[in-house]
Amino acid sequence: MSNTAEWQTISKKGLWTNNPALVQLLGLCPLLAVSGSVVNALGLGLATMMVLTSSNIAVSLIRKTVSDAVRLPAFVMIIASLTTCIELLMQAYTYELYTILGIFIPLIVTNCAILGRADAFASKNPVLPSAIDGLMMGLGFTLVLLTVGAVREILGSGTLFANMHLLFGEAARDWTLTLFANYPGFLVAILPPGAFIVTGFLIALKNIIDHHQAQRAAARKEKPVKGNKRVRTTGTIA
Amino acid sequence: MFETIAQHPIASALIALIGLALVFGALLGYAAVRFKVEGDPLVEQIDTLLPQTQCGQCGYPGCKPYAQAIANGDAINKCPPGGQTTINELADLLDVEAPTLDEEHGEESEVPTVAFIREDECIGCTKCIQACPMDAILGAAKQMHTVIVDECTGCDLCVEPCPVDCIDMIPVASGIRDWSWELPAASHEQADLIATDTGRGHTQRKTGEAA
Amino acid sequence: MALTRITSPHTHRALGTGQVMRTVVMATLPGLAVLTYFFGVGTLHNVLLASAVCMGFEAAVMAVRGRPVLFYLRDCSALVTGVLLGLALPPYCPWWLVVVGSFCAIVLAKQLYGGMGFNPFNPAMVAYVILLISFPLQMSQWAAPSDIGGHTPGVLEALKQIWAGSSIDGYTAATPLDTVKQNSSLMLDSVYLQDPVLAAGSFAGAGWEWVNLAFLAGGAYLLYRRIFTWHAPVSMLAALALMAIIFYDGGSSNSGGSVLFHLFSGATMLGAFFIVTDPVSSAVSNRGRLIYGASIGVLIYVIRIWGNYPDAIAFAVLLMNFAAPFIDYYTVPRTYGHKKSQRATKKADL
Amino acid sequence: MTQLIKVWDIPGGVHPPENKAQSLIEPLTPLAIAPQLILPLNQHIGAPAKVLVEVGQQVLGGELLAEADGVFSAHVHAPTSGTVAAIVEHVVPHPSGMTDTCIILDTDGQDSWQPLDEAPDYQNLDKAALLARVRAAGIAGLGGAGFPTAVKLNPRANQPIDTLIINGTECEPYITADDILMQNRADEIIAGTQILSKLLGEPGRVVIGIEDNKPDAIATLREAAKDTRIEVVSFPTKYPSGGEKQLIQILTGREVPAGQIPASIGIVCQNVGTTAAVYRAVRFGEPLVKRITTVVGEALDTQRNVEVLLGTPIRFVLEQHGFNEKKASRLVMGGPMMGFSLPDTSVPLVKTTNCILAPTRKELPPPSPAQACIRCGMCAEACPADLLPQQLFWYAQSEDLEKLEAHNLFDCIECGACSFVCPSHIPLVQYYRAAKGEIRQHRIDKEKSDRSRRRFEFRKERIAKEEAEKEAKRLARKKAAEEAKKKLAEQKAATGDAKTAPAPAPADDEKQRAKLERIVAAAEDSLKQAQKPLEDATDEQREKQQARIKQADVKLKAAQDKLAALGAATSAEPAPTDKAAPAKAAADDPVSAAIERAKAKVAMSPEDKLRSSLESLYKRLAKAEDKAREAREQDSDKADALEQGVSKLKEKIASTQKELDELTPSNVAEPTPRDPSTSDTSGGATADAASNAIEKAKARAAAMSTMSAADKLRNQVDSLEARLEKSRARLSKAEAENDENIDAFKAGVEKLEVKLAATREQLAQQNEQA
Repeated sequence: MSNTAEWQTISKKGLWTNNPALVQLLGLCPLLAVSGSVVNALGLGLATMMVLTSSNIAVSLIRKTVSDAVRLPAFVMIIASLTTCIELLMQAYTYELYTILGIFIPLIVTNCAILGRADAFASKNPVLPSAIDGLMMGLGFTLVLLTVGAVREILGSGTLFANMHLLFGEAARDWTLTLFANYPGFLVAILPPGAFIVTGFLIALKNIIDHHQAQRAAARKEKPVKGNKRVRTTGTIA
Repeated sequence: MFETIAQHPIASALIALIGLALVFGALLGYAAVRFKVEGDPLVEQIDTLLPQTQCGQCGYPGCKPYAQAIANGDAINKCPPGGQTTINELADLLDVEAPTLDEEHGEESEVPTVAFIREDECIGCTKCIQACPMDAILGAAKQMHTVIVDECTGCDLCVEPCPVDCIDMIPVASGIRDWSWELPAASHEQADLIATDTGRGHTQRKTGEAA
Repeated sequence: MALTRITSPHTHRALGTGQVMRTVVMATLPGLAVLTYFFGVGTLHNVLLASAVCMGFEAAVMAVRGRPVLFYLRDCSALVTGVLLGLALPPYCPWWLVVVGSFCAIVLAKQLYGGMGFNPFNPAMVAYVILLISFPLQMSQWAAPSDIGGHTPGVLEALKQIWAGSSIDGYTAATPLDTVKQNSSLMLDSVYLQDPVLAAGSFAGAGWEWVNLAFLAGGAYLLYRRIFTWHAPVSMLAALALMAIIFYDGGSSNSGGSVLFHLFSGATMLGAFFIVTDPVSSAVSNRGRLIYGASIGVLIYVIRIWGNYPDAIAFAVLLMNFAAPFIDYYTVPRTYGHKKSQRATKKADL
Repeated sequence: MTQLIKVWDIPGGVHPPENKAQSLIEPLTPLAIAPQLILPLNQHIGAPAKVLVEVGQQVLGGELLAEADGVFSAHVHAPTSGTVAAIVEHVVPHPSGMTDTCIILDTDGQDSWQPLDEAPDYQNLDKAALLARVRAAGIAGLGGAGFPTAVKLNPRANQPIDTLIINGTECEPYITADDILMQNRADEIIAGTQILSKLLGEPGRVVIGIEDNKPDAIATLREAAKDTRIEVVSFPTKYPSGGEKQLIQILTGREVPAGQIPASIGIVCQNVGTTAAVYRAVRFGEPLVKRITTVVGEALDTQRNVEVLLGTPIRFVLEQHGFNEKKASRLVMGGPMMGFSLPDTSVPLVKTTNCILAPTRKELPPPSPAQACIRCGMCAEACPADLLPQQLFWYAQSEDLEKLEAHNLFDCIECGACSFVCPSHIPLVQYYRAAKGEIRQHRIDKEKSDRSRRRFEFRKERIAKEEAEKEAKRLARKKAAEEAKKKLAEQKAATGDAKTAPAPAPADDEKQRAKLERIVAAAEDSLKQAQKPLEDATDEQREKQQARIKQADVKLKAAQDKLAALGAATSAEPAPTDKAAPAKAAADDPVSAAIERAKAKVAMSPEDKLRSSLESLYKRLAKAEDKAREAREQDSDKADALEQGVSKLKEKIASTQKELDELTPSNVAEPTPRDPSTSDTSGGATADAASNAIEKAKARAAAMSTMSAADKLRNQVDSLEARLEKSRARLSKAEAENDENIDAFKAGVEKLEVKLAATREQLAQQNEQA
C-alpha cells in the first residue's frame, strides 16, 4: 500500500482537486470568521490540521471495530476529544491567540471537513494513507485560510504578518510588513462580506486554472471509440 | 428512590441515557415504518426522463435498467438518443451539474431517424423482428418485412442483424406542419446581428445594414 | 428577391434602453445644480469622476469578457450608476473613495453577477454601503451649505482637497439628520434653534429642503415621461410619511422630526425617484412595487430613528433588494382566463 | 341608445401609430385576374384538403378543387376558370417560408363560372341547410387564424350560445380591409349577422364591435342595423382589442377560461369579413374565392384596398401597385404587429391574408440588436393577458419548460405588445413561440416515449411468457410421446388403431386465452391512457380524444367478447371461434403434422411457392378489405391506413402474379429486381408518416435515375459487390459456427450474386450501346 503514487494522488486531492475549502466548501464558518489576518488564519489552520490528521489516524485505527450504526457518534467523540486537547495546548502555549480565536477553537469539532474525511476516507483506509489524507486536507484548508487571511489583511489594514508574535513568540514581533503608509483601512475586507468576496474570487481563480488544464488535457486526449459500450436490449440474435 | 439516584450519579446518568435511547429508538422505528417509501420513486422518475428507445447504447439492456443504474450512482451522460436535453433534465432531477454526453456511448443524432426496409431485398429472415425492442417490424418468415414508422424509435438495433443489409436509417421527414420557431440567439451574440426569423441569423452586420 | 425575414412585431416604440437611461441622467440635473449651488463644486466633481470611472470599469470588464464594448456602453447604465454614486457621496471626499466606490459598484455589484439586468442589488447603493462601513470618517463629512455662511470652496481649492487630501474640517457641518440623531432627549424646537443648518431652513434644514425639492422635480419629470410607474416611489414616500406621523410625539427629538422633515431631508427624494425605481433590482409587478416601496419607506424610518446610521436609504434599498424575488413570488398577477393567480412555481423547488 | 352600452377595459395594450389613412384614400377596387393562381391546400387550421382534380383538367370558376378532409378542414374552390397546371410543392405564406402542396391554376381570362346554387329564399332554410351551404363554400375565418367557420357555427348542444359578437375591431395598424368592407357592404354584413344569429339559435345579444377610429364604418353599420336587434358598439382604440378574447372582455366583461374556446361561456365571435362571406355563400351559393386585402406601405406607388382572387401571387399584386423593391425593408403579410415576413414574392394570397405591407426602411426600420433585459416591467404593463413577459423571457431563454407552463405561457396570444414596448428590443414573441413549439414537441416526445416503454415492457413480458410456454410444451410433448409409445406398445399388444390423446389442445386454448387476455389488458390500458389526458385537454382535442376512447372501448369490448366466447367454447367443445380452428387441426398429432407441412414446403417448386404465397396474399387481401370496410363504416381514422394496406397488398399481388407468370412459361428462376423508382405512387397526399418516408426514399431513387444510366449501373454494381462481400463473410462465419440460419445467409448470398450478375450484364450492354 505504501507506494508513492498513491500518496501523491491523496496529496493532490487534499491540496487541489478536492480541496475542502474551495471544492467541497466545507468548514466555511471558521474560514469566513477568522481569516481577517494571517496570524488568525494560520493559528486556526494549524489547529484544524492537527485535529484532522490525528482524528484520521484514530478513526482509521478503530475502523474495523466500530460498527456502522454507531460510527458517527464515535467519530464525533474522537474529534471532540482531540479538539479539546488542541484547545488546551493552545491555551498553554499561545494564550493570546487562543483568546482572539475564542469560540472558533472548540468549534473545530463541528467543522464538517473533519467529520467528512473521517467518514469518507479514514473509516475505509489503513492508517498511513489516512494520516496523509488528513495532513494534506488540513494543509489544503490551511493554505486557503492563509491566502484569504493574507488578502484580507492587505486590503483591510494594509499590512501583512502583523501580530505574528502571538503564534511564534516575541521574535516574530517585527515580522510585520506595512505595505501602505497611512492606509485608511478598507473595513469591508475585514468584515465577513470581505471574506465571502475573497473566497469567491479564490474559487473562481481555481476554476479558471482547472478549466484551462482540462482544455489542454482534452486537446491531448485521443477520441474514444464511439458506441463501443453498446449492448443488445433484445437478447442475442442468432 | 430519588435520593438513591441522586447519590449515584453514574447510575443515574446511565438510566437517563438508556431512557433517552429507548425513547429516540422508538421514535425512529416508528418513523421508519410510518414514512416508508414504497419502491424507489427515483428510478421511476429517471425512467420517465429517458427517451425509451431501448437502444442499449448506455451499456444497459434497456432504459429501465439504466435508470436503476443512475439511481445507484452511475453517470447520467450515457444516453445518446436523449442527448443533452435528457442529461440536463436528469441533472436537474438529481441536482448535479450537467455533464456533456460521453462520446464512448455514441453521439446525438441531429435529426430523428426511423428504420426503413428496402423491401425488394428483404429475404424474410425475421432477424430484425427479433431484434426490434418495440415490436415495430411486421412480417413473417419468408415474407417481406416492414417497419411501423410510428412505433419505430430509431434505435437502429435492427440494422446490424440483417443478413442482406437491407435496412436503412432514414431521417424522419419534417415539414411545414412540424415546424416551429427557433429561439433567438443569446442576446450577447445578437449584438452584432439583427433579430431574424431563423434565429441563427442572417449575418447581416450592423455596418452592412447602415450601408 | 431575397427579403429579410424578421420576426413580428415589425414596429417598435422609439424608446430604447439607452434613451431611458439618458433621461434618468437628465432628470438628476436639477438636483445636481441645487447641490452645487449650496455645497459648491464638490458634488459636481464627484459625479463627473464617478461617471468616468464607472464607464471605464464597465468597458474594461466588457473587454475582458470578450463582448462588444461600445454596444454595451451605449446603454448608459454604467453612466447612471456613476451619476447616482456621485450624487450620494459627500462633496470633497478624497478621489480614491470615488474610485473604490465605482469599482465596487460596477465590478463587484454589477458585472460579477452577469452585467446589466442580472444584478440583484442596486450597484450604486452597494458601493455606497461598502464605502460607508469601510470609511465611516470620510463618508460622514458633509460640507456646510452656503446658506448658513459656510465657506464654499472654489474650484482650485476643491481640487486640492480632493486630489491632495488637505483637510476639509474647516467647513463641514453635521447634516440635519445627524443633528437630530445625536441630540436625543431634547425638544425638537431647541435642537432646531441650536443647529445652524436646521435653523436656517424653513422646514427641513437649509439647502437640504431645496435639494430634495429639486430631485422631486426631476422625479416628476420622469413620471411624466412614463419612464417608470408611480407605484414604488409614491408608496415609499407614503410609508415614510405614515411612519413619521405615527411616531411623532409632539416635539421630542426621539421621535425624529416631523413628516416634512423626513420627506425633505437626507436622500429621501433622490432615493424615492432614482434608487427605488431602479427596475433591475426591484419587484416586477405593480402590486409588488407597491409592497416593495412601502417596505423601503418603513425601513428608512426604522433605521433613521432606531438604527446606527443617520440616513438609511441605501440600507433599506439593499434589504428590500433581497426581498424582491420573494415579493415577486407572491404578487404574480392573475392571468386572463385563470381563476386565481398562480404562484411562481407549481411544484416546490428541489 | 347604442352609446349607452357599457364597455369594459382590457388590461395592458399599446397605441402604435395607426397609419390607416393612406389606404383609405382610394376606393375599394377589384384586382385583375393573375395569369396563374397558386392555391395551397391548407389555408386554414386543420388537415389539408384532399385534391379532387387532375393535372391538365379544365375547371370553371367556383368548381371544387379540393375537398375538406375531416371536421377541421375546408374546401378549396377554383377562383376563376382555367387549367390545372400542376399539383406541386410551392412556397406558401407561412412564417417558416417552407413549401406545401398547392394546386397551380393557369387562368384563361374568361372567368367563366359554373352555375351557382342560389337561394333567394334563404331565410326559410333550416339550420342544417344553412350550415351545409357555409361548409360547401369553404369559408375559414378571414380575420387571420383561419378557423373553419362551419365548425365554429355548430357549437355542441351543451353549450348554449347567448352572445354573438361580430369583430369589426381591426386593431392592427395599417390594415383597413374590414373598415372598407364595413363602409361598402354594411348590408351584407348585417344580413350575414342575421344568418349567423339564426344558426346559433338566436342568441340573446348580437353585437358588432368596432374601434372608435372608424367613424364612417360605425355610422354606415348603425344605419344598416337600424331596424334589427343588432347592436353596433364602438369603444376606445387600443391594440390588441381585436383579439377574440380581448374583444369578448371589452364587450361583455367576461373572460374565456384558459384552454377553452369562447363557446364554453356561450359566446361565438366572427370576423366581419367572414360574416359577409357567409351571407354571400348562403344567398348566392358563392364559394370563398376572393377577399378584400389592404395593400399598403411606402414602398408602393399606390396604397389602397383591393378585392383580389385567392391564390393570386403576391408578386402580381405588388406589380399592380408599383412596388419599389429597392426601397422596401421587408414584405409583411398581415399587420406590423402580428404579421410575418415573407421569404419572397412568389407566395400566393390566401384566405387569411388581410394585408400586404411593403414598408420602407424609414417606415419600419430593421430592429436594433437586443440588449439585456433591465426588468423595467413595461412589457408586463402592455400585456393584455396579464402575463409576466419578462419572467417568461428568462425561462424561455433557459428553456425551463416547467416554469414556462406554470407561468401560463400558453395564454400568450402573441400579440407583440410586449416586444413593441421593450426598450431593450428583445424579440420576446419569438422566444415565446419557440418555447411553445418546444413544449409541444416535448409533449409529443413524452407521449411517444411512454408508448415505447409500454411496448417494450409488453414485449419482454410476452417473450418471457413464450419461453415459459415453449418449455411447458416441450415437457408436454415429451410426456405425450412417452405415453403414445406406451399406448402403442399396449395397443400393439391388444388391437389395431392408435389414437393419441389430444393433449396439446387445451394448451393451445390456454395460449389463445392468454393472448386474448393480453389484448384485453392492452385495450384497457390504452383506454385508460386515452382517458387521462382528456381531463386537461382543450375542447378541440377533447372530441378527438373521445373518438379514440370510443375506439378503444369498442376494441376492448370485442376482445372481451372473444375471451368470453373462448371461455365458453373451451368448456363446451374446443373449436367454435375461427381462431380456434388451428387448434383443432393441431389436435391431431402435432409432431407428425408439422413434419408433413415442412416436407410439403421443401417439396414445393418455386412455382408452387409463389402460388402459395399468392394464395396467402389473396387471403390477406380479403381480410384487409373486410377490415377496411368495417373501419370505414365506423368512420375510424384508421380507415385510411387500412385502405393503404389494401392497396399495397394489391400491388404486391400484382407483382407476385407477374413473377409467377414469368416463371411459368420459362421455368427459369430469375428473380427480376424491381426498380424502386418504377413502382407507382399510390395517392399523393398521405397522412401516414410511413408512406411519406417511403415516398421520400422513392423520390431519392428517382433523383438517382437522372444520373446517366451507365453511372447508375456502375454505382449499383459497386454497392452490390460491397454487400455481397459482406454477406459472404457472414455466411462463412455462420458456416464456421454451424449457425442454424445458414440457409438464410445462403439465400441472401445467392440472391445478391444473381442480382450482381444481372446488373453487370446490363452495364455491359449499356457500355456497348455507348
